[in-house]
Amino acid sequence: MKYVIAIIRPERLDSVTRELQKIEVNRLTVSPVSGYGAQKGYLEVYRAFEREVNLLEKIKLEIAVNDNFLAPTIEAIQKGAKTNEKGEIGDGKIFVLPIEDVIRISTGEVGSDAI
Amino acid sequence: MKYVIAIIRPERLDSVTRELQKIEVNRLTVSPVSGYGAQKGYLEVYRAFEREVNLLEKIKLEIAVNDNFLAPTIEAIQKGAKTNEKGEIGDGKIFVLPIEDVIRISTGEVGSDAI
Amino acid sequence: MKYVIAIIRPERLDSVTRELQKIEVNRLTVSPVSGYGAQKGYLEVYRAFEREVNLLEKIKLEIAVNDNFLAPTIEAIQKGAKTNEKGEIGDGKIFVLPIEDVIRISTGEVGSDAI
Amino acid sequence: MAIVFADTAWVLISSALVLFMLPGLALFYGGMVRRKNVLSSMMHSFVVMGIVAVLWVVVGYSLAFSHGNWFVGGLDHIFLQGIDYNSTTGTIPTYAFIAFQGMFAIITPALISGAVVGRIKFKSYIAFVIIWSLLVYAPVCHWVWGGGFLTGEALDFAGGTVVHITSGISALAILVFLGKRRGYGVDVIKPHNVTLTLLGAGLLWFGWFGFNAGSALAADKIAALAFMTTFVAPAAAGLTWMIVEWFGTGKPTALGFATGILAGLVAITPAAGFVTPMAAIAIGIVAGIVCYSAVMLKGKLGYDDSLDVFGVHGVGGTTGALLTGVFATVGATGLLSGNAHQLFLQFEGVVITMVYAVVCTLVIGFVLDKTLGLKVSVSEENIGLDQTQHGEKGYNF
Amino acid sequence: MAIVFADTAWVLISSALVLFMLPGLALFYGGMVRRKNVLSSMMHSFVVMGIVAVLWVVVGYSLAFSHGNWFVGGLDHIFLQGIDYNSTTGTIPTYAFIAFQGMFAIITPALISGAVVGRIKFKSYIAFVIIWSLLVYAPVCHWVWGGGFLTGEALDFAGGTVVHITSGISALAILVFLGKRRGYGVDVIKPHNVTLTLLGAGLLWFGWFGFNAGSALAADKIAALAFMTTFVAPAAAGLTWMIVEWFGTGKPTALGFATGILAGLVAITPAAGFVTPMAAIAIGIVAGIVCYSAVMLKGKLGYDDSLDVFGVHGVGGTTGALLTGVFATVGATGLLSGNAHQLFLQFEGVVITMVYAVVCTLVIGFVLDKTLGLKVSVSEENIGLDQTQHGEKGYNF
Amino acid sequence: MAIVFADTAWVLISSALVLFMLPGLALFYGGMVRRKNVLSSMMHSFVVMGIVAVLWVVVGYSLAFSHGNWFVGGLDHIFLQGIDYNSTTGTIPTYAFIAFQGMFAIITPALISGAVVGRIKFKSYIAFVIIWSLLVYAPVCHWVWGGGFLTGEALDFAGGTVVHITSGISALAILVFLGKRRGYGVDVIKPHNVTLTLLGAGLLWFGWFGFNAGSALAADKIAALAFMTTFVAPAAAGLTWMIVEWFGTGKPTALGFATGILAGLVAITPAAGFVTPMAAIAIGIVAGIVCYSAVMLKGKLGYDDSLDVFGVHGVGGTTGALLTGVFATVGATGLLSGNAHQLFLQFEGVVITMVYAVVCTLVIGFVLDKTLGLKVSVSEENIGLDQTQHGEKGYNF
Ligand SMILES: Nc1ncnc2c1ncn2[C@@H]1O[C@H](COP(=O)(O)OP(=O)(O)O)[C@@H](O)[C@H]1O
Ligand SMILES: Nc1ncnc2c1ncn2[C@@H]1O[C@H](COP(=O)(O)OP(=O)(O)O)[C@@H](O)[C@H]1O
Ligand SMILES: Nc1ncnc2c1ncn2[C@@H]1O[C@H](COP(=O)(O)OP(=O)(O)O)[C@@H](O)[C@H]1O
Repeated sequence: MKYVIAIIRPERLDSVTRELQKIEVNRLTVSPVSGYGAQKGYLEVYRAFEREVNLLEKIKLEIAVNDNFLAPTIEAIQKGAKTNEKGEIGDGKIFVLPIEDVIRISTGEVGSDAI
Repeated sequence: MKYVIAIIRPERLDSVTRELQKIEVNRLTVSPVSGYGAQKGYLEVYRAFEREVNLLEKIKLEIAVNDNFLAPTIEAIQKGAKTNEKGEIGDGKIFVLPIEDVIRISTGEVGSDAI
Repeated sequence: MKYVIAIIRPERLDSVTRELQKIEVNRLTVSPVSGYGAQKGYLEVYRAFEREVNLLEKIKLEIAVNDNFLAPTIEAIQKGAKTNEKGEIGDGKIFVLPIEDVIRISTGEVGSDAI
Repeated sequence: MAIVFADTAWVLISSALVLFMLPGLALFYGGMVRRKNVLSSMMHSFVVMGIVAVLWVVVGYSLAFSHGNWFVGGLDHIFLQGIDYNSTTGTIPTYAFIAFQGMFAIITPALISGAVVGRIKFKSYIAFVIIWSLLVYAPVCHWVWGGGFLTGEALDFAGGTVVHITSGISALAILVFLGKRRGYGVDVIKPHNVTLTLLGAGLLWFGWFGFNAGSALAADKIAALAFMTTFVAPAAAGLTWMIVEWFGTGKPTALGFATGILAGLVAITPAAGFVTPMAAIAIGIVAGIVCYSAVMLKGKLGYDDSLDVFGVHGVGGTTGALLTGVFATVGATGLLSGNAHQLFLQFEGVVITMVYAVVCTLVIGFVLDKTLGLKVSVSEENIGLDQTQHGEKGYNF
Repeated sequence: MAIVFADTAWVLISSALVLFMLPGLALFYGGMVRRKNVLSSMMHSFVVMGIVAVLWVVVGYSLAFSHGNWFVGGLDHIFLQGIDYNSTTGTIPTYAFIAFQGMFAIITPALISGAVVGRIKFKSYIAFVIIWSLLVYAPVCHWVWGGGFLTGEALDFAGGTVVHITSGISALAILVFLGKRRGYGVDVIKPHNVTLTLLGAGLLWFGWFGFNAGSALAADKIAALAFMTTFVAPAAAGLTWMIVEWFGTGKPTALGFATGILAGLVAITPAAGFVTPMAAIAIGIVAGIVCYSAVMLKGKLGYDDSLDVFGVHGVGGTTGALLTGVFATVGATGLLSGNAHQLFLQFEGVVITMVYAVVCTLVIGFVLDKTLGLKVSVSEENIGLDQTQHGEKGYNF
Repeated sequence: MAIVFADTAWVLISSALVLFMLPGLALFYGGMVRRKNVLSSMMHSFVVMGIVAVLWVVVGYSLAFSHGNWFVGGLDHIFLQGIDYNSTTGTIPTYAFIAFQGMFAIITPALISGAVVGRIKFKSYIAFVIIWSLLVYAPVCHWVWGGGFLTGEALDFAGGTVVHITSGISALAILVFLGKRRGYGVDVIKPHNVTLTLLGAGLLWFGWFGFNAGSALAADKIAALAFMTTFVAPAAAGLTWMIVEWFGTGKPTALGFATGILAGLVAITPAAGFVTPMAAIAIGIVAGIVCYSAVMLKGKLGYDDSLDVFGVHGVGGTTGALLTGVFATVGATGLLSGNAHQLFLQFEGVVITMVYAVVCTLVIGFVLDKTLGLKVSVSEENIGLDQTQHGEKGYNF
């Protein structure tokens, strides 16, 4: 089982979930984050202070998947998250972490059944 | 050491932390997230647009624990997070990830002492 | 590759990113969280109810790094996050998790190149 | 009769101020609920502006203010028949009077909503508002202000009885059918955004100057007096609440201060044009203590008047109504001026109104519960009313 | 001439109320955009308070209201020459009149901004507001209210034509150059904070009492009438929108109710002092249905009038202007009182204004697009206008 | 004496408008602090409504406005003795006058709070407000408006000296004891919610019409003039600030524009009823430049006047007071009308007030610091004042 963390553009959330639903990955957790990366930021001004900041708004997706679902999940995210065919800086990243166990609270199921 | 991620209902946060305190797990990190899962969502309407969405508000808990604390922690979360005895769809999930290292910033302690 | 999760004080965010930039770690993801820990909380009052709570506002940093960057990254966070030389309770924690894979969405790069 | 332009200007701006209390109430309540119920809670105030405004000109105004019997007005003015822009009431155009009174008819049922947030079906709420407005508000308004049997007996300058007691006690009665929110009493259900609540309190106070001082229906000395009392009573009540809370729990909360202000505003409402500013301060202090105690008591009694409508409006309104009978000195006399009878009249007005409002609300609640159903399902309550009743969320990324 | 103090008080407070609509509009629009564009969107309303206030006293007022020809006023009063604090207009000081009218000049271009959020360059927006105010607003205002060729012909009590039709149709025209936001039509671009939008609607309604009832320019019976119609029409429109939506999609949204209120406010604007309250309810109902349909249609036609400026102000303003010609009974007569000609005059006023505003807006848009450029780059749009145009973010930790 | 109803209506609504500035200020300041201090910051404005309202009727009004000596009023009217609802002041009921003046007494100390956010103990803040109101506000108010030695000398239409200079300079003085927030100068402490700040600016401007135009104490031509200048001066100042910032840093911020509006409002306050609209624009432009520079300078000097109370109110108030002596033409004459002496009188008023306010504030600060302690502990500051002083949080899940 893998824990997939994807950082994407807010405006791509809908298209990513659409792609995921096509492959029947319909469980995930979403949260708003701010990101800092290759994408150029902008001058930020606050009264007497100004500063170059790169903190841009992003969306973080967390999806626990069984191993056989990993590849299609990543593919679906990539497809949905790209701004356009060739991709643009700031489209985001996907991190794959190992999971040791999963428990579904309501039923008490554990392991890959619980995902 | 394990990194426990639990997605629970917002209204169960208090009872989960209560259960955790009983077993003296009193360090954790909380954040608001939105979730998507088995729990049925609702029709969402925005002017000319309407759509079935499943994004429901949830709370994410993150708890780093030493291995001997893992089982009781999971149990406590389960106990606190269940809507009722038999559990209901949407009560949430627990994911267990491996941790390689922990550092406590103020003291510089590392490893299981730092948890 | 490692996934570094750091929980810090909101007011230290700027100095942490400053330290990180010095060592050229300039990709990360930030989100607001609430934390619960050794740091004493305060009595919270709501109409007829009052309760000791420990939920304090914190910032969570997530940084995926290649292995050779791990040590300097941790050091930089520690340096930036400490309230003062000797450190104070509540300065936060750093958790290191293993990453199995990284994918950069725009280019399709994978592994340590994609970080 | 010729109108007085200054009075007209004053009543019109006062009417706008009172309507502005509805967004204020929406914020005050909306900030105190959970995120998942914020729009639902705000809509409870907003939709009433739609419903009751129309209802008022169609039939409500006639039931409350047209010539009728001791109990209720007639149907002479349904659809505002017999009134045109030339009609006058006192020194102002009748339209100004209807609008001003209409604002009161709007805010009263909206106040009740604070007790039922997070679990009432939206369609049942709408039905409740319509029936309650006709069955409770219109008659009680007629009793006290429209020529009914309490007119000229119980003193009620701007609606302590008509507005606050009716809504406060009805909020309690409807709970018989709605019960508690899930988790109430076990978990602390905390306000999701106190800044909204504070802002709401600010809008309410601002609007309340129209509510009370506008009730003079003229830009005269009584208006100035009512303005003054509406200025100092909530100030005193807010401070009192804060001090009591500070001693009680160790912390003076912003929410407590705002609630205290509200309690003071409620309590001064029936007295506003009858008492001196110093009496207003006394009323504010008493209201602060009494309402604080009522709200604390709720914690013990365990019913879920979610946003303390009874504790603030019911108890505060009663406090104010009785104290009006104690402190009245301007244009009427109370106990302290030797007129003990007035206190009795006040007491009578309170009791009759309470009994009537409770009985009606129980009947309405019972009928609606058996027909439309009052309470949403457990799963809808869990997910929140914004998504389940309105198909939307307060906040999106 | 001696002024009437009551009228002066009324027009002054009305002026303040109308200016207060700008923060209301900022909230109404700001809540509906994405987080990354909230300040940009709010600034579209705020900056106009700065720009047009100055522009108005420098030259706008003179172009609109000084003696000129059938098309536009003269330059007699640029820099308010020839006016001092002793000057009067009707029963009020001229300064009060200038301020009141200035507020209308401010809100009109700000309304347009709802169509262009999330993609217009800030500096181009400023240029647009300045040129449009002089080229479109000032002349049309002169036509209808300042002695121009529509004065005394088309009825427009408080600006259905001058304010809402001009802004609504211009919002549509400028889209020719701005196109859609990225992702529009594919992704649902949802409001980031509906509580702001609801509060904005509350401020707008509150302020609109000044807008409409203040347009009587006296605290008289017509003011009371206009107040009354501004009270019931939006109520009826909000309810209508809600009901239609409820049947159509199964859910009554808070956003829909708020939009319905706005549609009702827009539609009653030209009619406010000319029709009875019952006619106002009829106008509200029609506006609710017509504007709802217009907004729904947008979903099908696929242009990105982001916050439905055309659907609400263009369509609602037109509906109101025509229905004024149907329902007018006070101080004028409409179709139902046997004066079919008035409906024709209304129609004429609408068409001429629309054609003029569209042509001018297209020209302004074309010139600005070729010079300053109207639209931000793709990457700026992605990041959001708050950071790229203003160097700040709405929310920080 | 008979009252004028129109004047009464105008002063009452103006009083409500000024009180409404307090929620405005709470939002303006509250949006600029960090999330963890938002309620604390808002409470600084709210609690003053409670404290000073009561204090004002108990003793403040008497000290400021009753017959006394050159320095301070007497105790004739403590507890409003000798005044009842029949008393008149000019053409309005004395109660209306007391309420109106009370609003000024409230907002003045609340303004100071912007300098001390995030680190002052709540109980010390309360003590400070009480003592400062009696020791600084009441006397200075008496000097300028209540018959004291500056009455009839320095021109101060609506409180440039009494309100803004006293608060602005005191904000600076109190910093001697409070020092900087932790991390100030190293980290950029950014506003947590600029939408609140913008909305606050909107409320402030709206309320300021009551503040300035209400200061005419009649619905007359001077009120209309003051309204007009309060309309255009902030517009000009906001634009000026925006342009200067745009050239200076490359970005026109929403926060900058809002701050510019505020600077313009402050600067026009002493001049509002004495200058023409065109002079008001000039004053606005100068205020925009001068206040912007003062705020920028702070960045260099390194003191932590957190929300720029001195930069905006102190500097803006001084600018306005002096320019009143330059531009006055209505009911008084200034430098440009050949009366250089007035400028000297203005200067004198400013200097005396500044010196007096600084000395008193230093003494009060010193005493409080030694007794209650002014500043919270490091750990309390880290956690935030909402939790440590008030036991609550602005936002919950
Ligand atoms: N190494 C990293 N660790 C944590 N977050 C990262 C990392 N790299 C990128 N991110 C996240 O992904 C977002 C997009 O990355 P960015 O470098 O801007 O563009 P690209 O997607 O083209 O690589 C960033 O804003 C940040 O939130
Ligand atoms: N595979 C998963 N990956 C990520 N998050 C998940 C996953 N499954 C569930 N969740 C989270 O847990 C929440 C509850 O899950 P859900 O499937 O609705 O009900 P249940 O708890 O009964 O399984 C979801 O809203 C989502 O946030
Ligand atoms: N074991 C843990 N699991 C998850 N989060 C933790 C854990 N320990 C600490 N934290 C997070 O780190 C923050 C700071 O920790 P705390 O114990 O208060 O002080 P210190 O940093 O001195 O250990 C907490 O508020 C919490 O968010």
